[in-house]
Amino acid sequence: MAILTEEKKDSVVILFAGDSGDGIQLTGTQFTNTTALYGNDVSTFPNFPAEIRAPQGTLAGVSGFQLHFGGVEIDSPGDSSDVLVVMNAAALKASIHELKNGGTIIANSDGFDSKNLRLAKYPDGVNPITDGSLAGYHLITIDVTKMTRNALSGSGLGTKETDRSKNMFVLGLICWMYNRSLDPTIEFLQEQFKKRPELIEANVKVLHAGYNFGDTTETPMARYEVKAAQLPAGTYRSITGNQGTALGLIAAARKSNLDLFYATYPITPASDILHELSKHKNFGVKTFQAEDEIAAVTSAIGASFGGNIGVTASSGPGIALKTEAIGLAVMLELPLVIINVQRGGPSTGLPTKTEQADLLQALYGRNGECPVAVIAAATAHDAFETVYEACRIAIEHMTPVIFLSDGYIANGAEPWRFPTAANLPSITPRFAKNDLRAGEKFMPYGRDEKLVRKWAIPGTKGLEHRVGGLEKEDGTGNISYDPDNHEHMIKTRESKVARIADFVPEQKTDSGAPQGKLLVLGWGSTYGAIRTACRELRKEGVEVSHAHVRYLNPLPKNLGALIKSFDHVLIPEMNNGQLVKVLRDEFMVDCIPFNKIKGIPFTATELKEKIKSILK
Amino acid sequence: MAILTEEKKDSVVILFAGDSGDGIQLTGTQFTNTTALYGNDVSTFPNFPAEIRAPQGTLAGVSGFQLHFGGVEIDSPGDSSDVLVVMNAAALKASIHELKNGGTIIANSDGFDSKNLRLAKYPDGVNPITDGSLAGYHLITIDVTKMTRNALSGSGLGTKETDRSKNMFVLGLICWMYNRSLDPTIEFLQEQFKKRPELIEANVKVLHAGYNFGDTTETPMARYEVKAAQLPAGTYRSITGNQGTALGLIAAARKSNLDLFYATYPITPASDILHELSKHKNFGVKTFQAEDEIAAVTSAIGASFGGNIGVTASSGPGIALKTEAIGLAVMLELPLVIINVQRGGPSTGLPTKTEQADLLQALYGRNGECPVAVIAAATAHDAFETVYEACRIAIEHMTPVIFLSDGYIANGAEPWRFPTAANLPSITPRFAKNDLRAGEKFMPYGRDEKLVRKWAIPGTKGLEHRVGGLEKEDGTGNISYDPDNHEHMIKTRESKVARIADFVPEQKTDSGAPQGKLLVLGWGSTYGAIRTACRELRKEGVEVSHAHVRYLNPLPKNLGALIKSFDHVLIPEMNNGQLVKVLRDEFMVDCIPFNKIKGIPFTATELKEKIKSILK
Amino acid sequence: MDQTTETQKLTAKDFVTDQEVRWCPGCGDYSILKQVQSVMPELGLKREEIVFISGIGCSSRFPYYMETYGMHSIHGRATAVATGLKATRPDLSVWIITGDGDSLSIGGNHLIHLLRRNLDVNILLFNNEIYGLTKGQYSPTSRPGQVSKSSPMGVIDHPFNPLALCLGASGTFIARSMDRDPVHLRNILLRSHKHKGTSLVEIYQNCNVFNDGAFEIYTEKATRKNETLFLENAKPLIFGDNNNLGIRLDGFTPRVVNLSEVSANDLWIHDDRDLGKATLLVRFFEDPAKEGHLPRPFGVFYEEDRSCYEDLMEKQVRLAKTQKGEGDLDALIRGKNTWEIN
Amino acid sequence: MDQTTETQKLTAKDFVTDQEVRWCPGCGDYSILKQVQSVMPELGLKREEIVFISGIGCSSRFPYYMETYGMHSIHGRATAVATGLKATRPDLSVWIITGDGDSLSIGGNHLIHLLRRNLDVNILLFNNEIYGLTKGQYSPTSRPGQVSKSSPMGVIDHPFNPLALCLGASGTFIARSMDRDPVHLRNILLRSHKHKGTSLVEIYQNCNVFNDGAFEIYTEKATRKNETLFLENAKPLIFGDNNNLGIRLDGFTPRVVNLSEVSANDLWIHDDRDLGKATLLVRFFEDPAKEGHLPRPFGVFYEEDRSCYEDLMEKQVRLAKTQKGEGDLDALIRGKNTWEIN
Ligand SMILES: Cc1ncc(C[n+]2csc(CCOP(=O)(O)OP(=O)(O)O)c2C)c(N)n1
Ligand SMILES: Cc1ncc(C[n+]2csc(CCOP(=O)(O)OP(=O)(O)O)c2C)c(N)n1
Ligand code: SF4
Ligand code: SF4
Ligand SMILES: [Mg+2]
Ligand SMILES: [Mg+2]
Repeated sequence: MAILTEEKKDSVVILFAGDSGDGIQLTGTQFTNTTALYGNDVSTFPNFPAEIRAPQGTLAGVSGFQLHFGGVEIDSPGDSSDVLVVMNAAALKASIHELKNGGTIIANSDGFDSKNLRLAKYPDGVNPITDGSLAGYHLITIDVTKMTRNALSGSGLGTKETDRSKNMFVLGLICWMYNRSLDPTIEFLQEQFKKRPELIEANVKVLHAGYNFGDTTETPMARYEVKAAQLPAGTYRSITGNQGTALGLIAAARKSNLDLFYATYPITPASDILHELSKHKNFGVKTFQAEDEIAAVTSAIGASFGGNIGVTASSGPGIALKTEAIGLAVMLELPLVIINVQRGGPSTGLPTKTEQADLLQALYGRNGECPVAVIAAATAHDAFETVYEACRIAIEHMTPVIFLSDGYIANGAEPWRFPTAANLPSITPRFAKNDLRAGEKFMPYGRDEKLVRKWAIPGTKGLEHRVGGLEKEDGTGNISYDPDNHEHMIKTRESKVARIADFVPEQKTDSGAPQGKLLVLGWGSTYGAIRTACRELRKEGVEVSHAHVRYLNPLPKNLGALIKSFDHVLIPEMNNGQLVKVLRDEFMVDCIPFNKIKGIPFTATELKEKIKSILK
Repeated sequence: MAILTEEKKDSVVILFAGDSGDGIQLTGTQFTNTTALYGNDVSTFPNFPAEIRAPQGTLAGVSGFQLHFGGVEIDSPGDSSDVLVVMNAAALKASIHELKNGGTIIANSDGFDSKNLRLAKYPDGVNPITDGSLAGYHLITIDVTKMTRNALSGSGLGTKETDRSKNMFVLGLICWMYNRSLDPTIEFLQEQFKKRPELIEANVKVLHAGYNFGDTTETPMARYEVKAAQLPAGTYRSITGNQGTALGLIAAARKSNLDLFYATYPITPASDILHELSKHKNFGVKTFQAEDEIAAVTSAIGASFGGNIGVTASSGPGIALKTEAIGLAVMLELPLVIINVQRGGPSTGLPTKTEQADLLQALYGRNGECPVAVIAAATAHDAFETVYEACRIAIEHMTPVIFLSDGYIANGAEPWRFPTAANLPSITPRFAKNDLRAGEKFMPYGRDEKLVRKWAIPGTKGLEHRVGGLEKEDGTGNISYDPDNHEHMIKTRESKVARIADFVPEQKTDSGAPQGKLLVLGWGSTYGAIRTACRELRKEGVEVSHAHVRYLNPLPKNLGALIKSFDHVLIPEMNNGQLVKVLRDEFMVDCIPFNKIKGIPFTATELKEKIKSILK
Repeated sequence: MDQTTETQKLTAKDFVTDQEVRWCPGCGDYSILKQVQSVMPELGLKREEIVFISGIGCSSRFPYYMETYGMHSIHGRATAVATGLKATRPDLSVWIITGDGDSLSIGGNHLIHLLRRNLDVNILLFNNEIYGLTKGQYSPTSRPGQVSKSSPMGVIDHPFNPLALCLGASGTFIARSMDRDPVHLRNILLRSHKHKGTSLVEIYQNCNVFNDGAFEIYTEKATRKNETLFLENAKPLIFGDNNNLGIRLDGFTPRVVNLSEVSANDLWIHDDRDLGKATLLVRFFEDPAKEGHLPRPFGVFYEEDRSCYEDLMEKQVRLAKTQKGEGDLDALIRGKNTWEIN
Repeated sequence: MDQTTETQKLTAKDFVTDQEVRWCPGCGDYSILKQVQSVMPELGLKREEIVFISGIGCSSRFPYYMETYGMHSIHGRATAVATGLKATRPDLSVWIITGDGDSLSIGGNHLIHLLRRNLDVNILLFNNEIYGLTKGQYSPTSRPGQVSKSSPMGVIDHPFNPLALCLGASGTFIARSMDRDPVHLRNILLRSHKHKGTSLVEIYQNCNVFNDGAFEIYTEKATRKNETLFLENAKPLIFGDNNNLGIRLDGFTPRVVNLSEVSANDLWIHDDRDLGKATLLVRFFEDPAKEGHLPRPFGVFYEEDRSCYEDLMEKQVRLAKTQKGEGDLDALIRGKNTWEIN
């Protein structure tokens, strides 16, 4: 073998790029699991094309999977990559700017034939992997297709199926580079192709071929050592945001002894929650694919009226359609969880890209004075906890709750030191019982000290009552046009939601001192990048703190105080400045907006520069 | 005759109240026109029950019409009334608190029989018009029913039809009280019953009977002299907000040489705009009653794409359903006017009551960064000018514009010194022509200095192009997933709307000095009450100014400066504090909210007290 | 709410609420309310097992007047709300109250999807061919040329044939009745309750304020016998002043024949289980002004047994539990691949 | 965009845009696009007179590939957008491109209302019985039991019969074709263009990624002859390997008969103007697995002449102008009652 070096590294960023057909997402996911199982901390960023299968070989068809793994804490998929694996010319062209100078390129030479070069729009006669234009990098070209076919010659598989396992060759090679076991992948393949043993055999063969290529090739190649991370002790699994959301919902239903009714209409990037939930009917989960978003939210309201936890999910355009019905739920004072997995907007916008631009819609996007609780997940595994919390608030405070996630959280994977069911906080619905004295009337809108009404569900004898969207008299719930009652009810619904703040934790700083020169205040999926930026800056001796807001309405009671204990507050958002509006209005503090509206996450580098520019 | 006095009065407030079946609205409207024709300034506030026809005689069925008229400037329907006309017991019970101490009550004794008293929920045996409980007022009881029947005995009409003209008796009597001619009403009746001369005769008879009753009765009655007002010279008509809106749309279409396509789905209180417009097809107006609000807004978008001015209207719940499609219009950069005649919310709320609680929905209620222009009418006749302006902005800036009105503006009437068509500002659509040089490609998203693209409508040879809701490359309009282009387009759409501020007037004060202790800053239908309150306070020597914002997005360029030139800024809103949020965020000025959320307008008295409390 | 103990049989009175009924005097809704209240006790259900769900409209005020559970939801969505309720609470008897605007205009989509999914609920469609609550605009069932607040020059929309639409949407129970025929209405209500699946009952309802007399010819002595056709299973289609007229199929076209010329045996025999017959029968929808037009049928046009969505849903849940066992939350959370760090 | 002068006749090429087509290799949408582009020149229209409007979905990408005016609107609303465009621009030839989810799920309401209003537009409904763009959830036309991303245990929704629904919604032109039969598709497209009114063409389209082979039995040599029935006016309903089978109506029920036993004269003769026949014909929708099932018809099921919404709208405008004269803005603004103040 010809090992160039045997470098040690704290962390490595690998970007796999190829045609949607090349199985890039699977390769990335498998290596993620493998290296996570090995004990690395990881963070991933899958980045698909908008088309189902854009024409093969075109730039539009490039599918990417970025993986950041290491022996240190990893909070983001990394700003730029150390290793770039490209299956064809388009992939190289689309991704080369993501590669560090001097980084390694592993290129499938077969993907650089004239056809592919043309499709990638390289000028005639130009071939980047032969014309030396990549001199600045460590270029390794391998004819993966040929290797794969050789490995499977005589396997009796057709070329179509043979070529499908190209990605296993790459995976095998990468496993060699980082000294990772092939077993997790082999197990996966055995599970995946249960019914087709010949495919198990073939893929495993190619996997080994890739690994052995590393051992045997003459091409000089670096081999790296990336130690296991010092993560808190415990049992871990890898999880994406949409998985976390699905599991969080099932867990909340279990712990509250309610049945989960999940009504939705498919939309990117929320659909995978439906796909996941529909696999778990043995938990009593009922998933309902409605005819549209309006039917989704209103059927969820019907289910909540019946004593279930009604949940509905969509992304921006679909949420817009639900806003009228959310108003009804506010009037009915029933539990309802509305999930918005945000994507690039406005309108259809950039469906497969990520953005945080639906916050104001969540807070204000309804007719009339129509307060709902709003909370946002920060990371993939935080989606589990946060949606669980959304259910708790909805059920215990009898109110709609909007849960905000986004495309980046939804699809990104990270290790999760998962909780046990027993350790999850309790959730206690308060059902109305018929304890009326003779002649006493049931008060559907009678309230407790939290201003919360009881849940009187059909089937309960003697509590028959009617609810609806017209203004109602407090207590009786009868329709009322009384002017004072209307104002009273508006204020009551407002206070009911405001008082949730008494039942949620105060805002803590995620890292850094609780006061000082600069607080970076984030919400949602900017968490990882902000955390990395602040950590690295503090290492450099820069004094900066990070706080991340989960509760967007009501805001944590101490948030104003926290903000005011810093000279400056920087608010990075993947939108045109939304949380900053809310805080300026709420606290009259001139927070500094920092916005990126490109459908892709902040990099730690961008944030560090911005922070420095403020502090110098 | 037995005239008690012959008082002179600057202004008088009359409240007509009765059963929905009693023709109260018509009586009020007729006297409004009569006294307006006489030259009074007037302001009215019709207040209907929510039910179509709530059971006769019940409190829920009471229909009210408040009229404020005078020889001085009248800006609001008045805080409390001088004269209360009640057709039955329920009407008295529902309205007595609106009457000034010592005010006059004209009661139809026939409406106080045991049945009516019971329906009005008076305790058994209690009859307010006989038990002296109204001693504090000047009570005049007349058996209007009997009088009417007498007047029509031998007319050959059945009692049902006879009794229907009761309201004419009251109208006649009121005309006598204020010395107003019966002719306008007689003309109206002739027009109204063209096809049924016997009804004309009958109603006119009863009208005279009422008038003569005033002359001849022994009952002591006050007769008042209310001089014509010193309004600016000119020709006047009376107009309601919904009428003004309808006329403004037709005028804008005419002046821009576009055809008006008005697509809507009926909803209170917006429906009357549809009813009015559908009468004017001879202006080329096309009204489309769609199957729902989504079809209404999207068909309007289709019409705008085709080169018409597409307009859609609804109230809160319906607007919620349109928010997704408004986002499409933002992406398409086509003219579109969205009318929201606000009503009590949230959800179905209080459909027949007024409120201003949809401002934040208008500004922020869409997914993604989705800026639209927002402007609001202040009074009935201002609705004409403002909706005209909405059309101008939509057409000249190629953008959706949300026009806010409310139930109070929609149904209230006031005199209007109407403009001539010739004097209306011009509106100039910029249609794209095919002036492409050979081989040159058409740029559907090419922009001028206002950042506005041209309107290339189907039928124009050589400009064939495709538009849609996905993010598009600036210039070409081709779909683009490029990160930088996305941010560029977000900023471009934002600036395009922001630059509208360069083409609208700066914010002026409506009354009072341009700087000082206190500015009362209003928007929408609070105009009249604020104006009255400030005028009266200045008379009392209190230094206070009033400014009223029409342009809510973008805000007038000088608004911040104006606000900052006052020690205090008071923002009265018929909501829970919405404009105040916007201004606090925008200008970091701690404006003082003053909110009333009762489905009814502010009274000048309420405002004066609040203002004083701030200044003392 | 009085605490009637369910031991003593319920009466119509037990379904009356303390809210005063707020429809215009003379509105057809009153008689429908009365019939529904009088039918309820015959269903052998407890009040708490019954839920009335409506949208928005005059008719949709209905739930406030029924002493059961109820929801006055939002415009057009009662069918969708009911879908979520019934899918999760198959034990409840769910009744949907909706108007021609509520169900056929804004609510059209949810209506047709409910019909195809066939949840076991009852839809009472109050058709008054007008928008009542919003004071008189035309609706999707208004007649061509009809003058209304929003159509001063007459309606130009071609109206829906509601039953043809509902049958086209694969409805499993299609019926028509009217406010003015209490006995018929009660019978149809009972049958719609008996039907396992979505029952669609169109009820002609007079709006005496904005569309008075829309159905006069079907309700007034002078005309009704010649204009209405009451459907009874296994009976020939016979109608007319003294049952002198019948319907016969000539080729694919139904024609009115005179019983003096044609024997009853050659007539169309009604069979509400025959989809072919039903598809033609719902087309008896001609303008009564038209010469030789067919009479308007009342009764049950079609009934089909088809499994209900909520049952299939429950079945999958049960199947999943038998196949995978009752879900184990810890196992779910831990997933397939885990690793230890210590 | 090349400046073809309309003097020289247009060709299919003139309708190709500079945008690269982005459907999966092998997708049925390609062939439909090809047929539409090749039919366009035969319509005798200028490119600028043609507008393609779509919703959202793979199929709805269509307008980007047509060198005409076009709008890729939002999900389910193409029909409503087109309504507003056609109502105000009757001079344009409007084509609606929609998928089974776009038109029958979220867009169901606008579809049925467009059909009843009968604006003169063409609807091409790409039915692949799946949600393609969102990567493989079932749709309202998916088969019972079908396994998809959102139905791992099989679909429990009863599917729509799209043509029965559209006919029930009073559609005036109802037809079916498929991606794999270019000649048939072109003919149907031409007829749908000729029809004055809303033309609904359901096109069976293969989604080879998420629902491959859904319509195989209608397209593959081995089965197609026995499973498909091609409709031709005035011709008897005959099909089968060597045209040996026919359809006869027995009572109200259509049955498959063998021509060796039944003479062609006794067969059902197709007449696309006969509503009775059409109502039964759209019910030829049985599961091909079922014993003795009817074949699936392709062609024009029904055509009816009925006035178009946009024409009636224009008519009222003209009538209003003749009755009241062209509107006078000043007169309108001044209204009936005015008074002077000086
Ligand atoms: C989203 C929304 N759009 C419009 C309305 C206004 N609205 C209330 S009821 C109604 C139609 C009523 O007609 P119908 O459904 O036939 O019931 P009816 O009053 O005739 O019984 C309309 C348009 C509303 N409440 N909500
Ligand atoms: C309001 C809204 N809801 C949901 C979506 C997501 N979505 C886009 S296309 C589609 C369905 C596509 O299926 P179909 O209409 O059959 O078209 P196909 O892709 O199969 O051609 C869905 C659910 C959306 N874009 N907008
Ligand atoms: S408006 Fe018509 S439908 Fe509504 S309550 Fe009155 S009569 Fe009945
Ligand atoms: S997903 Fe299916 S329908 Fe969509 S482009 Fe691919 S093959 Fe065609
Ligand atoms: Mg109705
Ligand atoms: Mg599809």
